[in-house]
Amino acid sequence: MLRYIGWRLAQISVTFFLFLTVVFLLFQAMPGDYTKQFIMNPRIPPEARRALQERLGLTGSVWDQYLHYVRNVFTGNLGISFQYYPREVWDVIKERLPRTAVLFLVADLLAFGVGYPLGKYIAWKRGKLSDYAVTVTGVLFYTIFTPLLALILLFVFSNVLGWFRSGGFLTPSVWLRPPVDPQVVFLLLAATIGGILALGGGIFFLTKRIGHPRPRNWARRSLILLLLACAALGWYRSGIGTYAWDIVWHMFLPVLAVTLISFGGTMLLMRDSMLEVIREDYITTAKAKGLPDKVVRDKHAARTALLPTITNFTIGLGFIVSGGIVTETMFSWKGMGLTYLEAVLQQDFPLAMGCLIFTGILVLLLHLVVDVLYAFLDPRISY
Amino acid sequence: MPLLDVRNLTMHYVTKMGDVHAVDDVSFMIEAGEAIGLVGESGCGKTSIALTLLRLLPDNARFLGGQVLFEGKDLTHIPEEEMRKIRWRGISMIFQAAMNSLNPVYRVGDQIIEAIQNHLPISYREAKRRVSELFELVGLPPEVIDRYPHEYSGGMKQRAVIAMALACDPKLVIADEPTTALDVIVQDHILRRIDEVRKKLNMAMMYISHDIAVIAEVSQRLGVMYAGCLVEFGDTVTIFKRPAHPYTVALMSAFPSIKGEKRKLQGLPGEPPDLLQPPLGCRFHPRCAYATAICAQRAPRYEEIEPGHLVACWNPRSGRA
Amino acid sequence: MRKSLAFLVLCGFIGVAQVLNIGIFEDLTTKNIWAQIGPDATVWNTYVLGGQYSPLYLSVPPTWTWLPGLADGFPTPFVEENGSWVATVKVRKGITWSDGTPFTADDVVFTFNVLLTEVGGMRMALALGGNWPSYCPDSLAAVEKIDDYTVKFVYSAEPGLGEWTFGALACPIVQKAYWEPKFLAALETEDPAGSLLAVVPGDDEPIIGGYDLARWEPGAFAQVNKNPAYFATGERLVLYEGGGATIENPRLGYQFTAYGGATGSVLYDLVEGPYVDSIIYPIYLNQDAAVLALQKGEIAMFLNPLGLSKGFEDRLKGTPGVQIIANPPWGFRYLAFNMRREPMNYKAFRVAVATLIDREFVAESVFQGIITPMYSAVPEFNPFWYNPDIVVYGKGLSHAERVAEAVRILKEAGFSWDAEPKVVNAGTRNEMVVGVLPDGTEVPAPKGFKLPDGRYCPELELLAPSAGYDPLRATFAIYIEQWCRELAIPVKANLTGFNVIVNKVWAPEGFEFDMYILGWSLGNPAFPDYLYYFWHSSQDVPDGFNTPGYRNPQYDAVAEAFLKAKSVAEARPLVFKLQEMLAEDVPYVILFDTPIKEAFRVDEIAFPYTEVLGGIQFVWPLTTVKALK
Amino acid sequence: MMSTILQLQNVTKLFPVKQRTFALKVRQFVHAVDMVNFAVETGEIFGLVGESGCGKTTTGKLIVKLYEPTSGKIFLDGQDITLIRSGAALRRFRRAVQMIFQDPYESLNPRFTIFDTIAEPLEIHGVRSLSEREAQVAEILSQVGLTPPETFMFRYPHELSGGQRQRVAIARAMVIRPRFVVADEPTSMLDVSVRAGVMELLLELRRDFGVSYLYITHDLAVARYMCERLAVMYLGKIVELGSTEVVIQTPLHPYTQALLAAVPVPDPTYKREPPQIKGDVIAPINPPPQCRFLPRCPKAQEVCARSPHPPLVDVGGGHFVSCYLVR
Amino acid sequence: MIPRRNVGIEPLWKIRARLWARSLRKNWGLFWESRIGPLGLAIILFFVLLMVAHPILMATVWDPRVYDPVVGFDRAMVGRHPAPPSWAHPLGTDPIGRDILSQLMWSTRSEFALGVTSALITVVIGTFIGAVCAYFGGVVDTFFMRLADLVMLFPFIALLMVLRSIVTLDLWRLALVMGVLSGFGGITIILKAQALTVKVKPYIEAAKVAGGSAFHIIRRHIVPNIMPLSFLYMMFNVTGAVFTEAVLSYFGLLDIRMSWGIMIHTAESAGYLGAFGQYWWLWAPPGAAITLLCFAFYLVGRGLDTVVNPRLRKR
Repeated sequence: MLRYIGWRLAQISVTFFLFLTVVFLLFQAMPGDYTKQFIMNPRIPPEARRALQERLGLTGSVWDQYLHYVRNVFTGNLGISFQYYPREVWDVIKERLPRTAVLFLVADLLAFGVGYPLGKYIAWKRGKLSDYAVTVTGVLFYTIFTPLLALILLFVFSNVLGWFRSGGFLTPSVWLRPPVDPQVVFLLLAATIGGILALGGGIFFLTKRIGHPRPRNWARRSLILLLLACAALGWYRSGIGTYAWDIVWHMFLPVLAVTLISFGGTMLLMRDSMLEVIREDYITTAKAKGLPDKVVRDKHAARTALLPTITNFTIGLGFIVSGGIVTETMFSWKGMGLTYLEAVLQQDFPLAMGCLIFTGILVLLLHLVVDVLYAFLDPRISY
Repeated sequence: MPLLDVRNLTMHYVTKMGDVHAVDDVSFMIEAGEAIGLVGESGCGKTSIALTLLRLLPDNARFLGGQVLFEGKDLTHIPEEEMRKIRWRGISMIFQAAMNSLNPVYRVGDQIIEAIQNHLPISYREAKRRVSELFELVGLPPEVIDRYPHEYSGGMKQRAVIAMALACDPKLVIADEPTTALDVIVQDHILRRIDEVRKKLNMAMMYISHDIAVIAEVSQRLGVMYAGCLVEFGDTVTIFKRPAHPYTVALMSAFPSIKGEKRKLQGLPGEPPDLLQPPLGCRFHPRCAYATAICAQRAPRYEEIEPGHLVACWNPRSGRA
Repeated sequence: MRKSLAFLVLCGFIGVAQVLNIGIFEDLTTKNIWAQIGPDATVWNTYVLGGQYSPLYLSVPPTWTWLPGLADGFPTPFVEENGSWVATVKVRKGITWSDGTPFTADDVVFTFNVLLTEVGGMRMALALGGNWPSYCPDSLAAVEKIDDYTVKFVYSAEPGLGEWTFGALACPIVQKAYWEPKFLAALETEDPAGSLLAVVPGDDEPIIGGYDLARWEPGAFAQVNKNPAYFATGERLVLYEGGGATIENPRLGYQFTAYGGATGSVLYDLVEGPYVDSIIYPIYLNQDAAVLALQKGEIAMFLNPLGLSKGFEDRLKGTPGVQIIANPPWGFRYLAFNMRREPMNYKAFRVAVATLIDREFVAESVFQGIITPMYSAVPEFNPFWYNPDIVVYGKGLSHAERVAEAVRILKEAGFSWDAEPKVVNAGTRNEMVVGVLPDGTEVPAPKGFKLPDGRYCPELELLAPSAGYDPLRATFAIYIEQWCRELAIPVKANLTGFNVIVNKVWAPEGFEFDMYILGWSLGNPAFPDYLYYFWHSSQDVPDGFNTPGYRNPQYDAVAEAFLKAKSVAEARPLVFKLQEMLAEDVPYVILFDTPIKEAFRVDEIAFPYTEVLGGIQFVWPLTTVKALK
Repeated sequence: MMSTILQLQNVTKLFPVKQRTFALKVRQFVHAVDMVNFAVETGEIFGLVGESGCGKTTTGKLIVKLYEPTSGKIFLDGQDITLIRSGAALRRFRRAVQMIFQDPYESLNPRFTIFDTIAEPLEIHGVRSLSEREAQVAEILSQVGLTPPETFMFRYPHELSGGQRQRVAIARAMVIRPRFVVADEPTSMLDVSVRAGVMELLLELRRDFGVSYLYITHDLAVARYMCERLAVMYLGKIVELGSTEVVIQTPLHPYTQALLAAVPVPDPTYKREPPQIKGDVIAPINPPPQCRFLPRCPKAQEVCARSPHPPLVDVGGGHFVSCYLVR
Repeated sequence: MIPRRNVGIEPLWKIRARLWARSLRKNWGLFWESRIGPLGLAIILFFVLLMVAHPILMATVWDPRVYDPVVGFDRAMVGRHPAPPSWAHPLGTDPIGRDILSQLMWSTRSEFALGVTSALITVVIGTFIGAVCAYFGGVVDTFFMRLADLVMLFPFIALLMVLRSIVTLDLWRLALVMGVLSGFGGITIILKAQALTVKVKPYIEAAKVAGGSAFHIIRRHIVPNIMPLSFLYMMFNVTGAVFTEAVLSYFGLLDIRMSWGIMIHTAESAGYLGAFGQYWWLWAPPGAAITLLCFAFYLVGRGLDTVVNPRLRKR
């Protein structure tokens, strides 16, 4: 296993290196550079622009710039943002990433939580009216024009009902004198979600040893409720609960939008995967064993059909940059997607490259995660 | 009272092109502890009968008549919940493709334990002990209980599937082509093992196979199916010695053997009928060398030509007293 | 942190703090004054941070009158001293930084010394980039302290308005005590300018302006609190119709009168605040969200340099409590010809195209008044500089007349056609270039437009922003394409990305275009020095601003004289002359601009005046606005 | 007079075992076919018998050049076919040697009509005229018993039964009149009642076209029926070779004996003894040098463990056995 | 020997046409049974109708000066744009007085052109590379698979945002870029997997034994067998292309004169988008059109899926 991970990491480095090169060349091919924007101000003399170019590392041969860049990236230095000069790119990403990560993590988990059981259900009920209705609804949300959905949600929930603010990730009046940075709150939220997932998994595995299904399920449910209660209590007592709640409250609409858009993908994949599995002989065997329908569906069919869905889900997590552009713009959620969009529009190469490279690394690592996850979930696979 | 009494069972599959006459007016009986064989070519309805007995037919199957009396209870009419209890506890099955009848993501032992716990109120530990007994019975080392199916060889999987079928002490085990995909030496091992277990546990056994040589070796009584119909049923030795239906005769003469004289094989002319539009009268008549005018008009009655030897043919070859 | 605490204590004494919420669309990018004026010179930084520092002199909106800021009275006139030119400026006494230390000539001298320092073969001002070089022109040789409140500026040559009045004197002044150690540390590094820009000032950074940045929550909002030590608090500025102005600062005991003082009626009577304890600038990433927030009262207004689009205006019109103000723009969108290429090098061709362009039609019919047609290189809304008596080709003509006129001009210059355009049904609804004359003769579609030397005209590319970037310019480009094609002038509009246009127009090898449409916003309305940069022949070099390649020695001479002018009165006739020449020679066809429309909640915010060139965002830095809640 | 049409000399085929970790050299090989020697006479049906995974199909594919041997020579009419690479020689070879595959459901392209399938070799071998192709396809269809040809020519494989499909596959192999055919379990997937017909057809075609077969099967009964001579393979090695009746009546190798003992007999009165054999087949990955059958051999002696894999030795009358215990 | 005879009762092409028609009928039956497929097809047909009707209307009823989707405007209504639906303008006018219905219908053509072109390019590239990789394996395979990995690392929209500042992205170039990019991406992997399942079929070996060259086998056996799947992915690709175009246009990043995305962008940049009920005709028709067309192609794709993948069929 470790050997395999090592080998995969080596592969990943090669792919990443190629990716890096392509990204670099791509941005090199973009005409002009950041300093072109000063051409709009005639009182800035050309020498000043050249000085800036020099400072930003835009002079010198392409090859030198490339070597410099590669060396920097491999030493963990993504360079200095032009727009936020002289902030480091990594610093900007560090500031924006937790927002995006928490938003999309929650939304993707929710989408998975909705799509997985629905897919399971409609595959089992295939050909019935509910199958068609849910499928068509799922496809509709899946293909809906994202800005449109965002605007509808904003209009309904923010404008008509007035339940939520029309954008942003926090209420300035709440955050005038906060004891913590919002980044910290985002990180803590992410940690909470991660912790709940990890402990939930732990509970699942620990209770596996409980012999009979009924007490096992009871134990699982109550322990998970306890866990959630503890998490809620922890936040309540932490003293920064109001701040966290403000963020969560702002998250509602974007999370809803992303969930609606992406649950269909999981659902349809799950449905197809289920349909494939329920043709397998072991499903007939399970039925022949006299197992109740629900057990056959959940334990035998859905568990095996889960595997491709997991892959899709995990890899999908990597594309928060491109997926986030529309959502983040619509809901004024200044995260990675918007950062990238702005960076590209303003020709802030280091920042745009940083975002892309970050996505690249994330996707590559998630590929690895999927492989490792598979080794856990699918006993047929061992490395 | 026989353990299982199938009376005039008729079952069709509904498709867009029309009804597939998969099982047509089939009747036979199985006594407790007895091994019977069901032989026939692919698509003749053998497996459909097995699935009908367990009520595991796909959605488009239509049960059109007849009774399946298991210990006097008509399985075609009891509620699903009751049927669920009969599955595996009353009738269990060894599926055709053992490779695929184990769920790849669960340990083999757990899949058997699941079946046991589903029917018997015993603890996990006890159930596991039972599994190791079963493994010993079918000739599997106990250390493979906690392995996954993909770690088993083909023969081991087949044995595990057999162990699973025996897990709840069923009264009847249906073995659907239990050894088809296996090499002869493994096949020989497994058939011998099943037979031993059957005798030891006094279970009834229904073998389904296309290979009459295998059926000849393991079953006491034997039914021959052709195109959804049971054309001949009787004691194995009797049928081999005095086959009455022309199809049975043809089947036997089409089969090469390594024993005895090398003789010329007699292939059957033509192809098995399309069950969407089975021929009128006797379904075998288009390929039958002995067909007469009546064969094309009316289906022959299924009747006893000597004690315990039933045939559905207007012109049986032998045996009619 | 300390500052916010102080602010808190203050609020405790005077009761509930007055807070204004003003939306912005982009985040701050820095807190550092050097970066803010330098490479990070975004309008958003200026909105939020611009109130922290003050210059010696400034052009005060709404009249853009040039008046002292930190300075005491006007500077002395230049005198020649040993080959250099010297003037002195007095700074006001009694001004303190927010940390309580007095503001003196040392701070001024320090600020300029930083900019004058040679680093890596160039002046720090150039190395810092952005707007710094214009505050520290090449001719500025030295800045010296005479006494604590007097500064001497030494120039190598007698400076014009651009180098002096609107150059060095407009430079914001930083505090020596705070910045000197940081500056010296930066000098020790390999890249002193980079290091200086990289300094992240802490909360203890002393400021001198009205509002001090208290919190910056990246991506969410910024908050500025009022500076209790602001030197101009309570300062009364009266502007008179005759151009006169008086300043009276009771706190500093300072009085000043300029331009004839109190003559004529009072135009504006402004008393400096700040009246608001703090302003919160929430960041909205799209205008829709900001409009909704304004409608709901979440914010009192939002700042947007481009103003409201028509749709937002339409939507906000009916909202109770919201008032919409329209102000004339200070900029223009234009069509430029590449006069280095054929046939744009023919004046007749440019004039013909200009004649064909019916700005009024597009403005009034297509855009229904959301754009204002423009004709001169100086927008008419700046009456001081605008010359109303210039040639406007084709003005007031109907479409058919324009066609006829253009054909006439072209033919006169030797252009010809295979099939010449003729107008049929002129004056009726059905006037067109192709069709049947009343006498029954058929007029063929015009074709085969030829240059005076008889060659066919090559296809001409008209670069314009795509509808995605600016639907107005895109539409204009399509109309221009249509009008030209109607006369068989082979113009093809290429609607493309802004960057693509910029990179073709300012290609490294030179100017790689036929025609293009872009826009300029024009800087300080008090001093239109762009007239020099955009059309002076010295700028006709790669990376220069004279994109059309306009080379007119007469124009050059007048433009140079304009830059060297010592006063605006001296400069005015020169600017008039420049406009005339431009209108005559049409290197650019000035097309239009949009009025700046802004909305604010009348129940939350009160402005001392709302008529200001470029929009009420120039009621900056909001030290005169009041909060009503 | 009999002449040798095909001869295999020390033919070996190794397949590298897929390794996940990166290694510059592949170290593990499956010895699918290991130093195999046999010859097929003209007009003969030569059987190759063994359990799944013994290398019999690989041998067949080596003969038709679907695989290239790792070492050894294969002679067709005295010409070493392993040296043929391309061009006219390959074309000639392809015409001369054909193969019939096991699975009639998979060996026909589902998108091809019967005509397309059978005409494909004709097309490849340069029968350009459409009517000529039609005529030849019709002819071969009637020869394989699919009459009248018109009713079959434009059907798709899924519209035919298994037996008919296998006849089509045979027709495809035969339409270019090969001289040697490798038949890889052509009847194992067929129903009993049609199996005999297909076997008869193969025999008939041999008569009509004078073609020779290598008949690969796992079913000894079928081999007995079809072949004049047969070879028994175990884990890539031929362990016994001889005329069919001799091998079946008097098997000498312990593996052949076990194999024969395990074959069920269609006679309920006949009681077989259980075959004498231990354990399961293991894949021949880098096998030890001793006799391949050693781990399972009921009669193994000390000599077997000491010596390399025994050579294939003629024990008289063209009956070859590879066992130290049979001398 | 049976005497040779010509069995040509009918010319071959006729028989083939009949067979083709028959398989089409059968597949249509399966497609129809999926129920969602025909729904999608109906929507697509509706759009085709819109597309076809536009030039006819322009030539007959609609005055080009008023109804031109790009430069038309209605002089009779100056000052009232954007005007709500009326008899003259059934879907109203946009902020600069152009007819929405005309824009909608005119853009349909570009959406189809874009979607279908890009999908075709994708599928042709994907099919060819997939087949070649599967057949030859080895270096060729490794090269293209690594390339696919690399392409898939790029977030698609993000990549196009960069590309549009390198080249002018008009409709055809966008189609080309999208087609090529997705052609070298995931679809290659899917089609290669499918081609691999074909490659191991005995009929490929039979063709090899019969002497078929690599080219022959790829062309006659592998490509036809992966074509249905290619066709299926083409549908999904159309959805992707239309959606991507809409998003980029919405952000104002494309150099197209008119499209559904541009229509919404026009409403947005003019500031009408957020006022929902008030100016619905500006955003609802193009928004619904984008959604519906994407939805329709996706449904057709899923309907085809049940035809191509027997596993998804109803038993």
